[in-house]
Amino acid sequence: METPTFKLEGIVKSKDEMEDFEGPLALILLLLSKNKIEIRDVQISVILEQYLEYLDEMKRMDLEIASEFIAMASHLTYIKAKMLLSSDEEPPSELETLMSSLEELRRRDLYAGIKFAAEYLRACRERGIGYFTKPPEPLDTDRCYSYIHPKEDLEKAILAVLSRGELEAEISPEILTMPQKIPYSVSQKTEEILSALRSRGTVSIRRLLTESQSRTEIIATFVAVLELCKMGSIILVGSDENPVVSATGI
Amino acid sequence: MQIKELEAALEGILFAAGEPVQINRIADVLGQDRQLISDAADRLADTYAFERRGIRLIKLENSLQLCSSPEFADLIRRVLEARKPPQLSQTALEVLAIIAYFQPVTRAHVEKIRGVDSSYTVGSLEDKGLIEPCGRLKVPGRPTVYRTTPAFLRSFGLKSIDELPMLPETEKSEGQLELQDAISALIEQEETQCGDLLS
Amino acid sequence: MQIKELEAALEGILFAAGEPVQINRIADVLGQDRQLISDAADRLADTYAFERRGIRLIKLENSLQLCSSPEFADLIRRVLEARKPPQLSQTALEVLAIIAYFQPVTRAHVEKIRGVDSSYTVGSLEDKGLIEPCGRLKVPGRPTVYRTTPAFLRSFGLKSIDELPMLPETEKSEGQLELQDAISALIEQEETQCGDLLS
Repeated sequence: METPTFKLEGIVKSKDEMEDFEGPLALILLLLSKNKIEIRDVQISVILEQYLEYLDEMKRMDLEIASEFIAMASHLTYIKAKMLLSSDEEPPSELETLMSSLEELRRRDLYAGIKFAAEYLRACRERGIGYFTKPPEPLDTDRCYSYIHPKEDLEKAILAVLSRGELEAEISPEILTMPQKIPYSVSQKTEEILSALRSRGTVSIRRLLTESQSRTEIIATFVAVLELCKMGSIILVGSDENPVVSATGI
Repeated sequence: MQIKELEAALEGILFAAGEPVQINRIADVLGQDRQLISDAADRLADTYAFERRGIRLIKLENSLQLCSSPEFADLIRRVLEARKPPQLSQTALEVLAIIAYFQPVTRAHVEKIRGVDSSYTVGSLEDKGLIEPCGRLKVPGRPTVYRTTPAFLRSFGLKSIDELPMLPETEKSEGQLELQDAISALIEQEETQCGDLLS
Repeated sequence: MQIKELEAALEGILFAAGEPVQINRIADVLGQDRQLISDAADRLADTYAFERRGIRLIKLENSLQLCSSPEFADLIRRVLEARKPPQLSQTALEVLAIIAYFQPVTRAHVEKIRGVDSSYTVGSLEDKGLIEPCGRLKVPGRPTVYRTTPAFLRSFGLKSIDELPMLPETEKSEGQLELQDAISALIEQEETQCGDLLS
């Protein structure tokens, strides 16, 4: 069935949905029953020809395919016949009317019950939403990840992120890569200077400053040097042009 | 195995599993009676709740699972950088209710009760892990049938599907009874007429 | 927060994480002193060990982790033999997807897109060998940029990053997102309305 003559676009939503159907007849039947296509748009003769060709191609008549086909074709013929005959619009009998309204009433009552149950579930959800489960413990100590995901999981995840619609209006690469504020604490710098001294012995102040990446960091470095001098943890040596800090051994 | 040790083993097993574990499976491995395991689980669950601990033991049909206590949900969410799951829509709750009550059930059945196409919602509930396909009906078209998952029970705080309230008995509602009577009367009348004609 | 409640919160957090969690992180979220958390962890660890429970609390440098008690290792293995390896959480999957699609990226980028702090998750993905640092950006602060690893490709059955499922055009993200939301909303609305009309 490479070239069906009926149009399915916009009726079938996804490829997955198509997979529920084996062959075009089952699909047509379903669409007809949902009133999504009109029976008069379906040319039975064309479908039959195509389907027979398809069966021929299979050379050997598979009994299961054939019986299913016959079941579907007969149903389709029934629907089409009913449509052709009903042009004379014989009014439904009183019994038929009563039966169908009973069925509709049953459906409506059932649906009302379901709506009530949905409310109940909503309340349950409030309770259950707080439970967190934990991932299973890995069997071995190797922490490398070994679960095999279908790659669609990634697509789903990124769509979940994107569809939350909480993205800021514009994300320019600059904003993304440039941290807005870099807080350098003096105590952090003090530690860094001391550890530099531990590994290198002496360090020139020029070097400490040029290693700093921003104005705030330079200021923090400078204050840290002053603090350390005051505490007696370091001493300044070297020339005025090139002062060098050296650890006092504390 | 002593009672205390049994509870500890149960705790260790459920902790390591993370996921729901069948009571039968635990009973087999521990070489103990199923009822004994079930009782130990009940005691453990009571202890957690009574001592207001950070974890809870929940029963899901025939399985057991450890989870965190709901009181700490917000804190945990903040530590784990997780987002609060979005509220389920009215549509989603209705479809979920139909599947929960009538499982295993096809999408067509759901649509018949709701009277509208529900494929989008069924798909999204499946994505959320609240329902799962469990085979296909042996009728032309071989439609998929769905059921609810253990994650559904857990995220609605239910122990079992039986905890859902009974659907109201509509068979004997006034409207339905009236219609049924009318139909019976009509059938009788027709039969009598046929009988008259034949006799 | 009372001492008992603090211990319970700690238990809940460590349980849900399953992985090591930094003490600092917990202290920040609970708004408590680091030492207080550390002490609570010690008490909790003692309780577990003293009562010969099925779980243990271990301290690793600056982190805490719950794990199952080693005495039950054999039982646990037997119960869980046939199970699958653990799976990534939704949060982890989201962060991983962002890194996979936009690599190389900084943590700041990930956080910008998700709108929540994600440092813990980035760290745990790195621990699992799914992402790796690949240099630093030449901007102030020199933030680390991350990319996915060969182990990532293996876990998702990809031969190369080019095989990632195509994203709907991200260029016009804003408009597109609005549109996507509108469409989803419309579909739900239609389903609901149709339902209302019929009922």
